[in-house]
Amino acid sequence: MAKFIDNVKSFVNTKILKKSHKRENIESSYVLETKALGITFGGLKAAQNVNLKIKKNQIYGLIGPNGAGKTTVFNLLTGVYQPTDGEFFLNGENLTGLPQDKINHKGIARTFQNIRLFNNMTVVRNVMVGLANQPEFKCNLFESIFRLPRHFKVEKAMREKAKELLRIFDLEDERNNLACNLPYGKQRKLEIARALATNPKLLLLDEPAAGMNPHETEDLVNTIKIIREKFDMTILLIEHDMKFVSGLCDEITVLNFGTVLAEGDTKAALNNPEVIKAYIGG
Amino acid sequence: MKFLETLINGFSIGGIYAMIALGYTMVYGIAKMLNFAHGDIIMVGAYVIILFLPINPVVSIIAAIVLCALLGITIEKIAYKPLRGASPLAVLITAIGVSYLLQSLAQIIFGPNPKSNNLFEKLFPKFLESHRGGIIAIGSFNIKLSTIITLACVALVMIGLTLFVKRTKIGRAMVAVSEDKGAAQLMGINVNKIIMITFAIGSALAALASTLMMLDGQTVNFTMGSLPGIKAFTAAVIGGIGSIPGAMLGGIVLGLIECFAQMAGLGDYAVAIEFSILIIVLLVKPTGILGKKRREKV
Amino acid sequence: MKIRVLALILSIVLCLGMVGMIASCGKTNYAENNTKIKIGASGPLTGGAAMYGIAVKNSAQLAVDEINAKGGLNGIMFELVMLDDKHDANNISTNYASLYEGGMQVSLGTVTTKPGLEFKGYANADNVFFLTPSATGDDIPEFANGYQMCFADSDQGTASANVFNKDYKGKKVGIFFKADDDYSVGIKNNFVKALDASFGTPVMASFTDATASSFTQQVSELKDCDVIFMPIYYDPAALFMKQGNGTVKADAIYYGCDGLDGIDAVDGFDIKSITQGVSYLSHFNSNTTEGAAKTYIDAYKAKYNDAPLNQFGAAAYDCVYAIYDAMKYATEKNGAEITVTIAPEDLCDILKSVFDSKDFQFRGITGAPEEDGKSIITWTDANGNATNGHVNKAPVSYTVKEVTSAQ
Amino acid sequence: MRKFVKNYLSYTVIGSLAIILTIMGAIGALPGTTLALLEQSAIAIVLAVSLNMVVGFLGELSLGHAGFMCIGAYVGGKLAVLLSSSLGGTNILTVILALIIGGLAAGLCGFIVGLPALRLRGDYLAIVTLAFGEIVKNIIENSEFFGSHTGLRTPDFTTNRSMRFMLFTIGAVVVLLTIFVIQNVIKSKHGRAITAIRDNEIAARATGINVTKYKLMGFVVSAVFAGLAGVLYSYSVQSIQAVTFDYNYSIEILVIVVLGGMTVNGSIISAVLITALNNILQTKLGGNIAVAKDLIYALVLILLVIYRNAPSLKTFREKYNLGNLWIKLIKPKNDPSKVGEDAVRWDVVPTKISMDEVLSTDVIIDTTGDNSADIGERGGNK
Repeated sequence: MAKFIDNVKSFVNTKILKKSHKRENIESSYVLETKALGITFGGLKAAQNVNLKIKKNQIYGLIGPNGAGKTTVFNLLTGVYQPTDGEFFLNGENLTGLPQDKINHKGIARTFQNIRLFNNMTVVRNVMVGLANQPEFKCNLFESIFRLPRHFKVEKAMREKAKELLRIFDLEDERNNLACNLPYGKQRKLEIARALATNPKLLLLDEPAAGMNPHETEDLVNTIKIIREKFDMTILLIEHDMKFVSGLCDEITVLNFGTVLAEGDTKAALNNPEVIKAYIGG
Repeated sequence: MKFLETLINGFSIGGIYAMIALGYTMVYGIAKMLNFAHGDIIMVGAYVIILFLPINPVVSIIAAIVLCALLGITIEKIAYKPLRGASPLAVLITAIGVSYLLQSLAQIIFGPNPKSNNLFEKLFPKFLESHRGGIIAIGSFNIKLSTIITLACVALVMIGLTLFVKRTKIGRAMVAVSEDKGAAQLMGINVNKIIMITFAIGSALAALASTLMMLDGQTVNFTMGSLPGIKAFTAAVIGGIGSIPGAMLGGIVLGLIECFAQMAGLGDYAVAIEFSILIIVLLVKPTGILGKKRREKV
Repeated sequence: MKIRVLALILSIVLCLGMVGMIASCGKTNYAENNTKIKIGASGPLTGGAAMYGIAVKNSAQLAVDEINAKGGLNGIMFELVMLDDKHDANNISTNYASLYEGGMQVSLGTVTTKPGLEFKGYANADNVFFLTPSATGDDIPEFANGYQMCFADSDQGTASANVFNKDYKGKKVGIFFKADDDYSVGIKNNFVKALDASFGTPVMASFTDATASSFTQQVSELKDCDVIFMPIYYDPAALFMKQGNGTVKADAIYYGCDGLDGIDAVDGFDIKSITQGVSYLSHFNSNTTEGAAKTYIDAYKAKYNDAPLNQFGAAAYDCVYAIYDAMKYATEKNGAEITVTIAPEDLCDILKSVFDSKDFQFRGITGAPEEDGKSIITWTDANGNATNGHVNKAPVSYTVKEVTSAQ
Repeated sequence: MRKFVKNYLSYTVIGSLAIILTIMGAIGALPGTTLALLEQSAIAIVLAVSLNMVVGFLGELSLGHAGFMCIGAYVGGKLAVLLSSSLGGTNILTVILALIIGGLAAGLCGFIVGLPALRLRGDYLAIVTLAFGEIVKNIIENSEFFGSHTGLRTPDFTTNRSMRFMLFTIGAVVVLLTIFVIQNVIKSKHGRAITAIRDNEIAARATGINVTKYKLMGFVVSAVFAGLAGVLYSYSVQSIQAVTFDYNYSIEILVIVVLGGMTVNGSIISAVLITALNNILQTKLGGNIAVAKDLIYALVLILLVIYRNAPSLKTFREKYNLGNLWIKLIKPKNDPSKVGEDAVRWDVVPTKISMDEVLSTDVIIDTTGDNSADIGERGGNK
């Protein structure tokens, strides 16, 4: 019963009074900067004191054993969870506490560990969903319903843009297939394409190489490099495959049990004895 | 005094709702379907009792439980099993179809006349001689024997179900199927058998509910099931659908709301009050009072 | 290119269909191919109110069969066509159109009030005569072509209140009604209006379709009343009485309206098991043992065994006979010509003039019986003026059972 | 050609039928049975297409669609009653005003019902919509303003023989408007956002879709058209009775939508077929065999759903399928693996109505409280 009353209280606080955070921006030379970011689930510290500093155009790795809190950090950065401690900044702008769609508008896009596509929509439409919030594709409901010229113009432009994106990922031929009918590797690529369509400043990739064969992985490494160059993108990724990480990332942060174990240059961090211990055990 | 009386009345009606909701929630928790035909199984149970009542009241109750369990299994085999793995909406629509089917069959077989019953009189003839109307007077206030039986039955069934689910092999298999059908199958559980058993139990509980309704004096006709069906759905959701104690709690809450609305002279608005409370409960606690949250991992 | 071809084909097909349909229409008297006079009706044959509709259907069929067996109207036979409306007004537009275009010449309207409110408008537009057995709403005979065999709600409420004012002076009155039923609410409102001020405010308890499974709480509310007025149908009343036994005052009296008829015939409900008295004001008692009503009941039971038998059916039986008698009266006294293919509007005018005339007295089985066992039923008031379709017959207060002395 | 069939066939067919039937109605060539069927079909189409917006495209189960219709019918009907002394109850201006006001009132209620949808999932939302419908019905039937139990007497077209075809014509216009608006919403970026939420809400949020806005939009659009159907209904009956709009009515509409395969064109076809089926059963099976019609309807329902959805009948379906036959006839060159752009998978009804509550015996209330990671719950957070 007491718990029920607590529920009522929190409902009133969050839904009715809408207590909001005060957000102060900072001067920052980093694309992403987190300050003592952390979250607690009913006593369990899923992530704490995470301080990331990611420079522009960098590929940054977030690694750690299972349950280390990597995906939790992603969820914090995209607003899936609201952090209980700390703040994070995108190009100096404080995004802590914003809802997910607003964070995405500000410039953080992500993919998911277990692929989350819009399965009953065609490939090209998946990407067009991502494009919808671009200022150049603005078209309100009224214009869409009554099919004013702008609707057709925007739709055409969006489709072209989507095709262009798909071409980069070699998915153009599949564009009219349902997303769920794609093979696994292509589904991964489509997810990245959709994230890129939202025109992010920072791209978060959650285990992009999971479940891929070596050939596909190699292909993926190239794709990510192309993304960085072509879109001038900053990328933060989670990965287990050490070869993949060391071949791709400029810098990494190693997490274990929700805390930072090591960070900095990829080679140095991977050779850190703490890290080796955490991975090999003992 | 009036308050106490209303409270007792609320418990007596709520107990019946709770019994229906228990069966409903069992089927929901495992077969993952809104069984709109659950209420109509109650109706079938009631007719079976009426049919067998001239022989012996106890026999009629047992016959109702057995036949309803068999009916539940049959319906599951014919109407729901072919749709396993299909969209829940498709199953929902077949359940509605089954409900229509049972109702029209009942009208064809038993006719449209409402049938009252004397199950209570037949079960407790001696008691009725000493207590007019089956009422026990404690001091200045009266309680019906049927109310006591209802509450005792519901409590027993709830405890029994809880123990069954927690302690027995089949019960634990049920929880496993409920959590994850695929994984349960891999662990060697015969999912089809478990779902069949669930339907048998759920339908047997429906028969038990019809017994309680008839002890309370309920008139039997072929549409008697649709109202309890929707009430059970409401009760199960208030309590947290899938939760066995929640179903009982939800049923009793519903009964209390109804009776207190009546007491306050708002009987005409009973439905609006009931459902408004439901909405408020769900807004505060989106999974019902005792419902479990299922987290979606991102 | 293809689009044009498709559009062309489509429009040609549609035009052909249109021409065909226009060619086939243009007839106005749908009854011109009839071989029997068609009596149309709509009522609940399935769903929760089926027992009323089925009683009407059976009884009307019984009357039609009897009339035909006797040679019909100078050799003209009758036929009953009844469609199911599930007590839902939505089904009336289909039912009415289907009946009318199927050759209906005269109608029994609907069994219940809600669908009847739709039916009357259609019947008025086509000028079809209808005499409803049991749609009690005050507005049902609104138009000139609508007549009732049953008492209207307001009449029943007022008449019941008069009984109370006379017989139950000084007693504590309670009312148990169905809050989402216009029949029940209509009677209740008129009852309260006509009830003597000395009674004070009656204790009210109500139920709706959504709270009809148990009346325990309503029993608690009404347990101190001496007389409980129940303008409801017999099946919920039986539940209330059963649940109230032992809680409601042992010497209380339940008093109802015509809906309560049948209370002593509910399967499995032994009315003697309760101590309270039960009376109702109605036009028919389905357990009567005398008069023409008895003949009807015996014939009904012989033909339909244990199908629903209640005042709805009796009224329907009377309706068919009233229409038959009126036709007979018209041909014999007014010299009207009634053929088997008569257009409904022509038949309507003939019947209206008969029903509105003070000389036409129908002798039926509903209402207080005279010495010959039949009651006098007219649609004119004491002064001989037409009552706009409201029935004029003597109600009877039936006592189903007296108060049993407490054990 | 394919594009024409997809986009304009329904307009063409309904539009040309409407024009021809209106002419026939105006010269009195249509019998009442046909008119009744046409009116009912028009109302059923509007209801089905609008419910499909929520069930098919937004992917939420709604059992309270009749509630919106109820609001539309009563508000529009009452307005027509109020205007009948000045403008005339069946004046075309009154009809348009009633449609607008009735639709807006229903839309407002759609907004209110949409709010819990942000917080609740699947079946919990379903019961809230059901509750909404019942609350509306209960309040209206106790309200003197709306005529309480005897119903609200409204102006109607149906008892005026020479004007009756007008109702069908207005109905056809509303049907076309409904299809036009809903198809255009769906086939735009807004519609894509709505279907994206249906397919994967979490991904939709991460892709920058304002879930709150689009869910509410779905509910409001759907409710507005249900309200229009209500106003049409109020013109097709002489008095509106609240008891009509109970949850059984909502379920009937849901049945139409599901049998229609949750697409716009499917809903239209299924609405017409189900209405016609009911109509035929009702008029052909009267008297002693009336009870058989429920039996037939129930069997048709069960067999149809099993045939269309049973996973074990998949190969059978693919072999003997009218839809495929149609495709073979009109577009033989197309590769069957390529699916049209708005098409959804046929064997899987795309909805997020998943019923995944676990059977439990615990009485301990969830310990993680509101900080938990439950995604479905965070909807309204801002």
